[in-house]
Amino acid sequence: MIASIIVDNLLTAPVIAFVVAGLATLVRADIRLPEPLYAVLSSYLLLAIGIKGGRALGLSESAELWRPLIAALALGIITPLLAFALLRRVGRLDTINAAATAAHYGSVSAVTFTVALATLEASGQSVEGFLAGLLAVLEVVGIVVALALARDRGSSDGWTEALLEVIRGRSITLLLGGLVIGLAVGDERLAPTDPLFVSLFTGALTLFLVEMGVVAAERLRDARDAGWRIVVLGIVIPLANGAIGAAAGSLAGLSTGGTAVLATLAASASYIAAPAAVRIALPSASPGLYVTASLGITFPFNVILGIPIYLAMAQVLT
Amino acid sequence: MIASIIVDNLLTAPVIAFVVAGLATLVRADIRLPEPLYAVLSSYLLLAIGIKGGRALGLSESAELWRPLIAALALGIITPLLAFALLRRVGRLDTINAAATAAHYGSVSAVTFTVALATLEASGQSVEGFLAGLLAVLEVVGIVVALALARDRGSSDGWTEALLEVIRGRSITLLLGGLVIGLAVGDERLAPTDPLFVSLFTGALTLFLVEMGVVAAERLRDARDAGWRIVVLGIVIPLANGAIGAAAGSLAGLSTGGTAVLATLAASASYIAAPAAVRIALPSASPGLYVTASLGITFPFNVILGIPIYLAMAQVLT
Amino acid sequence: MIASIIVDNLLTAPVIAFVVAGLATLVRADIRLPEPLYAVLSSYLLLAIGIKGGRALGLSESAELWRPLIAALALGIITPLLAFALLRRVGRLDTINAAATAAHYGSVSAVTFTVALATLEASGQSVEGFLAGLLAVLEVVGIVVALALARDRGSSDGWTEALLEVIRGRSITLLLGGLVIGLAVGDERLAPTDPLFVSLFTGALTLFLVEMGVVAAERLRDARDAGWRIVVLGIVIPLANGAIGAAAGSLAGLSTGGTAVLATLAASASYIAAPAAVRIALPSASPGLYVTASLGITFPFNVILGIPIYLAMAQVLT
Amino acid sequence: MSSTERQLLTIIAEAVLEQRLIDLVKRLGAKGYSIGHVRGEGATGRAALDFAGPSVRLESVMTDEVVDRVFEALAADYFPHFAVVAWVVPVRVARPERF
Amino acid sequence: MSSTERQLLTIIAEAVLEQRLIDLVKRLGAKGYSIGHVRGEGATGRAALDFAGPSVRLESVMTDEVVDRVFEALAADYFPHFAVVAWVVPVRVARPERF
Amino acid sequence: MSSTERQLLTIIAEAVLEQRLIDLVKRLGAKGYSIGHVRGEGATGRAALDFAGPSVRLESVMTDEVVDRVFEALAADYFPHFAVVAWVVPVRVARPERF
Ligand SMILES: Nc1ncnc2c1ncn2[C@@H]1O[C@H](COP(=O)(O)O)[C@@H](O)[C@H]1O
Ligand SMILES: Nc1ncnc2c1ncn2[C@@H]1O[C@H](COP(=O)(O)O)[C@@H](O)[C@H]1O
Ligand SMILES: Nc1ncnc2c1ncn2[C@@H]1O[C@H](COP(=O)(O)O)[C@@H](O)[C@H]1O
Ligand code: NA
Ligand code: NA
Ligand code: NA
Repeated sequence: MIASIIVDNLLTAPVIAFVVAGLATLVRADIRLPEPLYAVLSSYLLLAIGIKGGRALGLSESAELWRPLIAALALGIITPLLAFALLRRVGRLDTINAAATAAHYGSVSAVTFTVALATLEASGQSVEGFLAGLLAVLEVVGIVVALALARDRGSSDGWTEALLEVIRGRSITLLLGGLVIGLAVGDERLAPTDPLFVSLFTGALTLFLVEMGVVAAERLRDARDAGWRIVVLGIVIPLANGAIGAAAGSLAGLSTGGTAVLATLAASASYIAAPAAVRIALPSASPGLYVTASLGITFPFNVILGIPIYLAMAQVLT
Repeated sequence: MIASIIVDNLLTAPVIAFVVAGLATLVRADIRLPEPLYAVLSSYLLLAIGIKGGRALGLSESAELWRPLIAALALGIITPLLAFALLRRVGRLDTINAAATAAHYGSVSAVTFTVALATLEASGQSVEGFLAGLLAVLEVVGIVVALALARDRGSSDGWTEALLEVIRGRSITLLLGGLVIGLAVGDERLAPTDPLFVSLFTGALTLFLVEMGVVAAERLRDARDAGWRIVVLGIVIPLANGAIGAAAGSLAGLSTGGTAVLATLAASASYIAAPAAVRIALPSASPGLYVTASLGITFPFNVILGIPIYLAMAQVLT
Repeated sequence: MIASIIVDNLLTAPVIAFVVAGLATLVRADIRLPEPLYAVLSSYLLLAIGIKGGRALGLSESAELWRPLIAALALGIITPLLAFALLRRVGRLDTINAAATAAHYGSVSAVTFTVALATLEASGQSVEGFLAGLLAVLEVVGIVVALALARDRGSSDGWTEALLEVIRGRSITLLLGGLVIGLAVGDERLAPTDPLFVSLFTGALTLFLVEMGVVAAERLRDARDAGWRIVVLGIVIPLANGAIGAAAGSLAGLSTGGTAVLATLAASASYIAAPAAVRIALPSASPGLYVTASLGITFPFNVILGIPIYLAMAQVLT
Repeated sequence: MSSTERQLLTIIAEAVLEQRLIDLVKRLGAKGYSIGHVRGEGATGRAALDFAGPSVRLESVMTDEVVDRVFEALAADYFPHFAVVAWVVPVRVARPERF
Repeated sequence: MSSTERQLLTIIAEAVLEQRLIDLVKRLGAKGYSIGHVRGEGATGRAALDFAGPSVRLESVMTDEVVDRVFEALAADYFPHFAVVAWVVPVRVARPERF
Repeated sequence: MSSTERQLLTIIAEAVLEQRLIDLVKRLGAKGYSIGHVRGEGATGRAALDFAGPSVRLESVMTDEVVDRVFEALAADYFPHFAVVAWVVPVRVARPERF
């Protein structure tokens, strides 16, 4: 069963685009898209996810929202702690580097989330709309918890600064801005914007994953310097966090699709918000470590193999 | 009645996007879109408006065009003069600054025009296609008239230079280029480009207004330095010019929608072409004054409240 | 008959956009699109052509492919040699400059190819999907052959470097990347990306040709310095190569549409890959000569008049 | 390398002046220039100026006479009303005839 | 032109420091600055840093005292952990009171 | 700050040379470099060059020996056929071992 889900996921346009661009980069061919496109597409994706979420939120009963919200908060606490423990014990990292890397696994990757949505859509699974809201919650909480670990151990200065950076940063703001727009305008009046925010979504994601393939492949090259322990943890941590996320999703009463997406969120590692916050709060931690782990190992693992695995977990648990 | 029109206007995606982005900026959250998008979207909007206008022009009788054209020319003369008088008397500005600011109110804002089109479309009102052509006329005439005021009083050097800058500048050229393309290609053969220039239009406008919300909110912060007289005039001038525009539209025999759009054009203030021209022609005038007035006060006023008011005026007068 | 094909081609949105933007530039109006759009649109077009080609390839029998492939290879050898001979004899260029310019005529212009596809589509002609693959082959072979000419005569150093530059460069990589994506994902699963890669295609091409109109017009101004012989050859070479291409297409058993496109490819001159390769391999050759010829003369000629002529040739020969 | 000296003039100015400054340095004798874009703050205040896009950063290597002429022109026509700053550094160049 | 001397400080630093460096030079007395963007390599290695976008290139013309203060602050707070390089050149300016 | 001197080399060149110039300065001993982009005019004429995009502006702080080697290489391989200009300024740096 998993094999067929994996193939179904693999053969979607975004995932193939990612793989092709990654392979091209590994053989030193230049398939990079023009620089401005990266920033433009990532803003577009965040805003579109937000609008979609806000629109769905407007159609949901608020009573449905409590349990998933609590599940998300719990995941925001548990997943960075688990990652921290694994990085300390198995990864043999010092406190600072372990906390820095754990912040990435506690936080989330909006693009991984989006690929999961596209995969589920392609396989006809429906997903609770409010999950985009949980994405915003999880993005922040996991970073806060992990930085608190380092702070407890007395080594973070830029702490509040770093936090403000995340909360007021573009990725949260665009997502929440989109949520509010979607909620305020409402399903019906949003229709004239559908050609941009709905129809083009999968195509834009495909284009974005071309760029991500290049970036991830460049990071993968650095994996050797990071050591094999990091490579292994870059796969084990998402699997562990994904399983916890799937359990949390089914406990919170989410649908199979929703559970798979929550698992994916828990499993995913941030590579935008977390690095920026960590660079400020823990400047002595090594970016070569945490960016390589989240972007070079975990991101490709999740996009290619992880998502179908989390879907299989969700199918077992719901 | 106006209340319901205001709500109808407010709840469209572009206007809500503007409000949300503006509020986010006022609380110092960073919802700015990547820099290149601003220029790209504004070029797209101008070209798309032009093509739409040229296409409609191709389906119109040229006999219909004379009276609206004369109305536009009259507005291009009256509105900057009225603005100048108000800015001198009520605003207590010196000649140079009054003329500089009047140039902005004599000229037009293509984005405000576009929001009006989107609002009218959402409420099912049809609008004469050739209005995009009048936009081009009004953009230039109002600036010329206002600069002539300052020149008469002996204080403009870069006069011809400034004029050429407007006429050969991108905003006019893209608009006119679009008009010619629309006219030459014709309705039927344009169909393959509709997914870009028609379907995506409202979505692109929504995205653009996110950026405009940020920019306008930043300007609004400067309003304190500009003084309360400017703030008041930033609302009074568009209302006065809008009323004159509505009258001119109905005299010219435009439909209710067309009259509302002409009123919006008259009421709108330029914040791209006029500042550039004025900076050259009247370098001693203060940009802090005229950009704040047109972008920080009048633009948000028109987008949020003005357009529904001009529509109500048009409904009364036609 | 040709007259009516010319009018049909001329009145498509992309061609009119090209003409309007070119004329605007010649009268010194600034209709240039924002800089980032140029790179973004050209990447998009290459990827979209590739995906379209790969998708079609997935539906073709591989047996159909051999003869067209051989035809393309033959064209990649014959067309630069013919161009070289004409540039030496008629153009009176020295070996280096003749070889440098011949590399451009041996290679191809993806945009000219794309305009041909759009024109044929508008006139209801179908075209073999695998032609995008031949585009990639022709892009490289023609450059190699022409550089070999100069090398034989002992004056190219950066030869391998230049070649790697072409093969690993973005234009080839995006095209081939798209082909692989299209082939791997397959027709059905590509459907969710159609709003981006299919529906928007003609609109994006129109926008791109606005920019090309500006660039080509700027080059056309330099034509005086290049001399009348180059201007004449900028029209004669594509006509000759186009005729050979049409013959090759009909011999290879292509449809009328496919033959017209192969003729267009043979006739088209590279203005991205070839100049970059030639600048490295033959630094003493004059860019003022080869870029003017390919971009200032041949590109506009092909887009406005050439394509309908090659279509007429194809109709005669198939 | 030969150690011929020339002057490197750097001008930072609001966006609307781009073409005007290019024309100025060329007219007064500069044989070349390069233009980049920056954002910044100075006496004028940021907000009032960046509506027209990022500021221009023009640099041009020139002879002493040309640099003096350009500075005079800046002081006469641009310093009073526009947001412009400029500075000069002596640089060593090869091929001095090119500057 | 008058030949008053000032110091031109150029700082190149990883992207996350942009706002912090602006605040730093303003706080320590610079009356203006300009910011552009570059990509590069140095001791830190390229890959580990450019996730946050291109590096910042800040330049600011300032007095000798200000340049010394900024350098001290850089050495204390930024050189140890961040990818930052900086250099100083004396420049001639007009309107020295503006720097 | 310590007042150690190094040389700041600035090279402006047509776009196709970007990777080649990076390789050159690294090979000849520069420990770092930064790259930005500019548009300009010089002896070559603008139109013939900008098909490949904006020009490269490379700056690198290096020792006297390295700067001499780079200049020699430029003069031998690039000045004759390519659109390249370069200039050198002495700068003060902290942490001189980094340059
Ligand atoms: N001291 C300075 N150092 C570097 N750049 C400056 C300085 N002062 C001003 N600038 C730049 O010049 C522009 C105009 O300066 P101003 O006329 O002082 O507002 C600013 O926006 C900055 O980009
Ligand atoms: N010698 C140098 N010359 C010019 N720029 C440099 C030099 N060394 C480093 N840089 C720039 O400063 C950034 C950070 O340098 P580093 O801290 O040495 O990694 C690099 O990415 C380069 O952009
Ligand atoms: N005197 C100069 N000052 C500053 N930049 C220059 C100068 N001369 C040339 N350049 C730059 O170097 C590039 C190539 O110069 P050239 O080889 O003279 O055409 C030009 O496009 C300019 O960007
Ligand atoms: Na996570
Ligand atoms: Na107006
Ligand atoms: Na060809």
